Amino acid sequence: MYILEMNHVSKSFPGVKALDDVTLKVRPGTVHALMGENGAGKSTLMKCLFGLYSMDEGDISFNEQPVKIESVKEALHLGISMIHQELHLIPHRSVMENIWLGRFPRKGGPKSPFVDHETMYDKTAELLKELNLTSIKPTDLLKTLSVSKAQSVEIAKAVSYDSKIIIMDEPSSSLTENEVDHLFTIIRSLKARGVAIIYISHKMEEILKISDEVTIMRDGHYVGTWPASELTTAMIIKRMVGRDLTHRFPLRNSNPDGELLRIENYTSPNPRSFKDVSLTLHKGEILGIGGLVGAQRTEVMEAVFGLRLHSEGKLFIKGEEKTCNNAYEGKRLGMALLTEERRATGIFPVLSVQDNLLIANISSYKDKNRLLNYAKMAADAKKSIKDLDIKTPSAKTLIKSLSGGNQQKVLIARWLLTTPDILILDEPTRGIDVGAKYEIYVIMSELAAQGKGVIMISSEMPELIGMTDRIVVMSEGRVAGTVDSKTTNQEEIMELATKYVG
Amino acid sequence: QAEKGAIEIGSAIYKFDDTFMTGVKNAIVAAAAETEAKVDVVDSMNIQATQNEKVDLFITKGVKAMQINPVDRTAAGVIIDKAKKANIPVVFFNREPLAEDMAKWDKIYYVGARAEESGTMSGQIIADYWKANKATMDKNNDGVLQYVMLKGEPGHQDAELRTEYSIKNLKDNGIKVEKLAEDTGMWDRVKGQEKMAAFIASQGDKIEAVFANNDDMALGAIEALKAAGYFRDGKFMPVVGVDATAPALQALEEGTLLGTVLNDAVNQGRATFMLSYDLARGITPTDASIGYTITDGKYVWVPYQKVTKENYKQFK
Amino acid sequence: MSTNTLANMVLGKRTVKQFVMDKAIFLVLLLLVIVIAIINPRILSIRVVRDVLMMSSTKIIMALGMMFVILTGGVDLGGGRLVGMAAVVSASFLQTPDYVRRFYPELGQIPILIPILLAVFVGTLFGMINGMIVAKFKVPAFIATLSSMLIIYGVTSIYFNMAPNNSQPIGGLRADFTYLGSGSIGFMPVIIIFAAVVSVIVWIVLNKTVFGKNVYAVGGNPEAAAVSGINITKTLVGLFGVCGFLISLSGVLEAARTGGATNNYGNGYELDAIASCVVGGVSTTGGVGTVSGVIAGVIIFSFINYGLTFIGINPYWQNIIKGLIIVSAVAFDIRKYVQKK
Amino acid sequence: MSTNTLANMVLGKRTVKQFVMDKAIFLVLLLLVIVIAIINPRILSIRVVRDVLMMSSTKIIMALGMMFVILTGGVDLGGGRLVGMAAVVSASFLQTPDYVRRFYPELGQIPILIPILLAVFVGTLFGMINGMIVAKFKVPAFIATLSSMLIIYGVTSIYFNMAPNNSQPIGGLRADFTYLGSGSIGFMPVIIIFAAVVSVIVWIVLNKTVFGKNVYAVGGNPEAAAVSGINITKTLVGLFGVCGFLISLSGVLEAARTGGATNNYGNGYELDAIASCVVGGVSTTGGVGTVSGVIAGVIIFSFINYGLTFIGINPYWQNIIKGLIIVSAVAFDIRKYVQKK
Ligand SMILES: Nc1ncnc2c1ncn2[C@@H]1O[C@H](COP(=O)(O)OP(=O)(O)OP(=O)(O)O)[C@@H](O)[C@H]1O
Ligand SMILES: Nc1ncnc2c1ncn2[C@@H]1O[C@H](COP(=O)(O)OP(=O)(O)OP(=O)(O)O)[C@@H](O)[C@H]1O
Ligand SMILES: [Mg+2]
Ligand SMILES: [Mg+2]
Repeated sequence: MYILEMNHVSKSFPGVKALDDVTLKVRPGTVHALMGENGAGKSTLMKCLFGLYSMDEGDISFNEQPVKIESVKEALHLGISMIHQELHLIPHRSVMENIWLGRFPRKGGPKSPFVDHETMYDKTAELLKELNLTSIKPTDLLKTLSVSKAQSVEIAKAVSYDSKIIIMDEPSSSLTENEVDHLFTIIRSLKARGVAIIYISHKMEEILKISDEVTIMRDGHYVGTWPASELTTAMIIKRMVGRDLTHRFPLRNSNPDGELLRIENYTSPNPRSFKDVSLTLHKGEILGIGGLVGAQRTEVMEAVFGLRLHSEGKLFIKGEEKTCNNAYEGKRLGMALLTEERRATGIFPVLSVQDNLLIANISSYKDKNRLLNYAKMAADAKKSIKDLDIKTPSAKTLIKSLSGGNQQKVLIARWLLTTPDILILDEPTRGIDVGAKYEIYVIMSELAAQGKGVIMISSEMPELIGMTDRIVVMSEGRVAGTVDSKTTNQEEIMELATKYVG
Repeated sequence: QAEKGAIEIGSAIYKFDDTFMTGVKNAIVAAAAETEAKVDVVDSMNIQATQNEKVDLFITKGVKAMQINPVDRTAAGVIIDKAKKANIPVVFFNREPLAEDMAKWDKIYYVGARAEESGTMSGQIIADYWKANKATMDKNNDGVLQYVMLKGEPGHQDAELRTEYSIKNLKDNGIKVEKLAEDTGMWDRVKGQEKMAAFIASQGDKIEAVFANNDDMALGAIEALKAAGYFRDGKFMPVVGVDATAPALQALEEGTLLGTVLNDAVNQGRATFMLSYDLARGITPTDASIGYTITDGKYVWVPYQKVTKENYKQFK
Repeated sequence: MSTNTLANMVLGKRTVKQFVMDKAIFLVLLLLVIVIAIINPRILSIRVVRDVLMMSSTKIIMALGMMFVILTGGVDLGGGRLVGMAAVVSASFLQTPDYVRRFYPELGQIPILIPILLAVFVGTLFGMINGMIVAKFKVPAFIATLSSMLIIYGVTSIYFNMAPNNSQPIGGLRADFTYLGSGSIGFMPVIIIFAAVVSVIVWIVLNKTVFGKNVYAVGGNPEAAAVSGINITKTLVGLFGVCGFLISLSGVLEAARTGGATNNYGNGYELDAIASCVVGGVSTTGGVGTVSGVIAGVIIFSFINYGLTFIGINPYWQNIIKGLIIVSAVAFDIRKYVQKK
Repeated sequence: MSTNTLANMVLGKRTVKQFVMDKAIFLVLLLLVIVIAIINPRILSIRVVRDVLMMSSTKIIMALGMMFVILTGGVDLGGGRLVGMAAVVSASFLQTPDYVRRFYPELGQIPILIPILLAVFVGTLFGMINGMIVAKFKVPAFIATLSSMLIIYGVTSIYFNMAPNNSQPIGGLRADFTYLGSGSIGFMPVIIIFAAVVSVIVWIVLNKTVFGKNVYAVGGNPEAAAVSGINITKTLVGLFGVCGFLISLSGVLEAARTGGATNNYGNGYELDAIASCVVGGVSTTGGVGTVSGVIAGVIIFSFINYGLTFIGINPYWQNIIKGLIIVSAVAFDIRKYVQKK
């Protein structure tokens, strides 16, 4: 008995066959994980189900009835809702308006043109309370929320539809472990109500923890479906990637030595933000920054790179005091920063993959005659695409048509091309598949081995502990402590992270 | 009579948005309808470059004569050069090219009115009224005529000349004048109304006469004056315009507009057509062949006419 | 202060402090009044307030219409020409029977509402067609409305040039019609009442109805609106229709106010309307804008025009000063959006 | 990788359909030519080609300037007035010594390059100031350039109204100057050569220089550009400067071409330039646009204007037909950008 069956689904985009004869069968009241590398076609399959894309071939049956889903409205009407991989919210409107968009409660009957604000407020407050998201107020404007809170709003919205199937396309990528746990509580209660969840994630631990069945896809093809209980991480990876991945983290023997970057007493002019932050990065070191969401890790690093103001504090590069007021100066000082929000501050959607790759480094392609050397540019782009295994029809393809994870790879490659001494990565593996994650880890270790320094902000504890030499743990905008990665454990980090909370 | 369209004449109006020029255009088309000539009327959209392009097109198309209403009168020289090279005669109308350009070739004619004259006449209407009603019109009894001026588009030839010559005429009549305010209404009724409202608010009862470079602005000013209580209970303000449009004649009848000046669209259009029709057929125009007097071998002057309460009925 | 009363009318029971913080644009207006009053104190009269409000009234109606389109990140370039069309259409049916050059010489005395509804209906229709083209064919609003600008002007001109009118300005409008534009109820001009009523209705539509919220959603993030099951086509057709409705209504009132109409009426108004919206804080990237802001924007423009003429500045200098005021007003106002990180 | 091979298979041989999709705008042009040629075959002459190219040439230069600003999601409303300023400034210094009403009666024969450089320098400066205001004060380009439109017009008018000129049209331009606008080298008009050279240079700047790449980046996502270490202020000032440069160059050529200048030159050109860009596929949301598209856009506009007059369509109807052609051309062309569902 399946609530949903998708059979023989195929879908092409210009230059790509995104789905080729894919099958997905989901039982009610279960969590069905959908797995695959970046660009395997997971999001595309879900968009076909949600009425955003029309399938070239294939059929869908819902509740054992064949259905045609041609628009979002039809999908929602059938009882399918979706949390999208990228945030789809309206920045200048309130939380409640965002949640009830398209189905506002109305004053005096469903045909009335007037919105019932009181009911909407009450229903939102109730919903947020039920989901334990009380730090979000129904009247907050979306643009004032942090990414993780916005993600929570998306989750609340999807849940509020009372659907029979909820598609969750990487819902946890911008959540911290606490929030992920909280999400799982929500999922379990939904399951208990008979709701089916299609869950997409690149985090193996999550998959094995939450899912009942797993469907694996590779390069647009269907690989198979298995009960989660019969799978191990290694098996999933093998079926996803098509080869074994023996280590999660590359082996590295690090011997940090010599100071590369030091900040002293960085304090934000905004009183709610970071205070009195000092830290040091050494040559050949990978430094982790840990903490809960809202710990202002992002803010501190953006301030270091010159994207944000700091009212106090000193910056030293290789022992010399410097100032850095914008990204251009940051780049000149040998720094690079991969930002946390891929869509807002990362990609240039309407430009090609090549332009996206080379933009931060564009000045270095100047010839003697000051014109750009296209051959060199094309060669570098090609090399980056190959090195990071970016799935794209060509270097000329617009980046907006790449899958989310592949966009992220382009951004990482962009900063690598600037050959920085100090590479700051803010959630670098967000939305990236296991194989590619390993590649990124390898790159980080290689950079460290060359005597460069890497700072990594991550909400994934294992990666933080596994990849770094030391971890600076932040709590409520302050440094709570620094731990040695070889000797620390998750409990110690959590304790520090909550040091100033409350 | 030959087949319709056998003789093609190109006609470029400076812009279609202009009420008066539309009248001229209609007169040209009406005159052409009686002959076998076909007139291609085009809109230069108040852009000299566009007009030049239309001229290139006419030449490429091989028209037999052109009627050009220049956007910018100094640019006629370039058009004459083009026409001469292609040996296509040109009748300019309504805006007079410079004399030295007119002298460049013998197949160049001009039909128009002297813009100065319209200024002089509107000045004269006010001067006459002042002389007859000085006691009531000179509200502050200082013997000086305080006036406000609503100009057309700044830099526009008609706007500059009408403004200059209307006041000059008052002075020539020995009347002392004082300008209280001057602003541009851009030929536009709405703007005329808004500017006049501001004048009334800032000058109050000091204003003794209103000059407008055209009727649309004059009528706008009258609306503003009405809103301020004029034209009721014996409160009057002399307002003059130019063009003698239908609504202006109506205002004359109602007694709100003191006078206007007729710019004779019908005769300008007819004379323009008759000249170009002869030229297109290779005939050298004469007074007899076109029915208008040709001065200095290339000018046809169509006079303006003063229109006031006394004579407006004949223009309806 | 009259500006404050107006602001309070629009803003409801907000405190003065919040008002000062949020609405820098009103401060700019106040500053302007003060500067001009120093030069000529007679500007501080109730009559000037009435004049400025009167000249703002049709523009407010038009700018509010324009706002709907700008909220979706587009502009309506055809707006100005639509004003002309509505003015000509309504005026052509509403001339006094004894006027000599009537557009329809044989036409009897028809109820005033019929031509007005006709004009407004045609305007709404043109708006909806624009919305359709934008929604269905994905043509940018800029191009769709540029095309309708040309088409509307062409159609109006052909109509205006019909015999026996032959492109003569339409005059001799009926008194019951011009009353809408220049009559008063007591000291209060009818046209200001019109503008106020329209503003209140637009405020309600934008803030209290599903349609209004959908407009903000489609403007703020069309993708988000689409994945929430909002009917984008319906919303776009609707909002362009509202835009056409309001703009043609302002055209009808423009004819009533000036007592005449030509095919050239409204030429260039769209630019003023867009500029007023932007000065009033409507973002050209969509999704942001308020009724009170738009009203403030329009009044600022009207007041600049009025005030500079009032103190007798040479028209050339007026342009320069106007340019400087606009850019500094917006630079000053925009600071609230440009939050320092 | 199998996706890559797949991709290659599909992309290797471009189908006719794809070609039609990509080059839709050129097809529209072709279709237009065919339709008009059926009505009047004489349009198929080399002379017509030359006429259309000549009338396109200054417009291409201007539209290419405008393109830089549109690439960042803005518009330059002051463009038209800048044409007027450049025309007046250059013409005022380049009159023949024996002309009766000279702007500078005492002025000797100065080298032709000096006034041209002066005009273009002033234009570039105005552009850079716009860029500065947009970058530093975050004023939307729409408002910054609306202000400069007013200011430039005011300044030009004051200059134009100086004694002894007193707002008289400037005429009697020197032959070496008008040669730039109406001379030919053999059969090839000088001004077409100008436009071609400028197009090639702009193409190089946009595609082969760091500056050009930065323009696209700032237009494509300003925040991402800032994070990537692009100097946004420098880029904006630069690109607005280029825009001012090209637009004022087109103004100089406009004076040379018509043999005269008034303060009213160029009025409304900005709209045509923007429209040509958009018809040529430059996206008003920024980041997308090519030189060849803009050229095609301008030529389409010129050809519509030329062709409709050529076959003798009544100007009112021309507006309507023009509107219909533009909207359908864009609707047809846009399909390639509309993402497959
Ligand atoms: N709108 C589109 N236009 C063109 N190609 C597309 C489009 N959407 C997706 N693709 C292509 O389809 C393929 C599958 O993409 P999809 O987004 O479904 O991958 P995914 O499995 O969700 O990957 P990720 O884990 O990175 O999110 C990719 O090669 C992508 O480039
Ligand atoms: N523009 C803003 N306006 C108001 N509050 C904001 C704004 N941006 C961030 N905040 C608040 O600042 C806090 C810090 O959020 P942020 O996500 O940057 O923390 P972080 O620890 O750096 O997160 P992450 O681990 O995801 O990088 C959040 O609680 C958020 O609500
Ligand atoms: Mg995906
Ligand atoms: Mg007196």
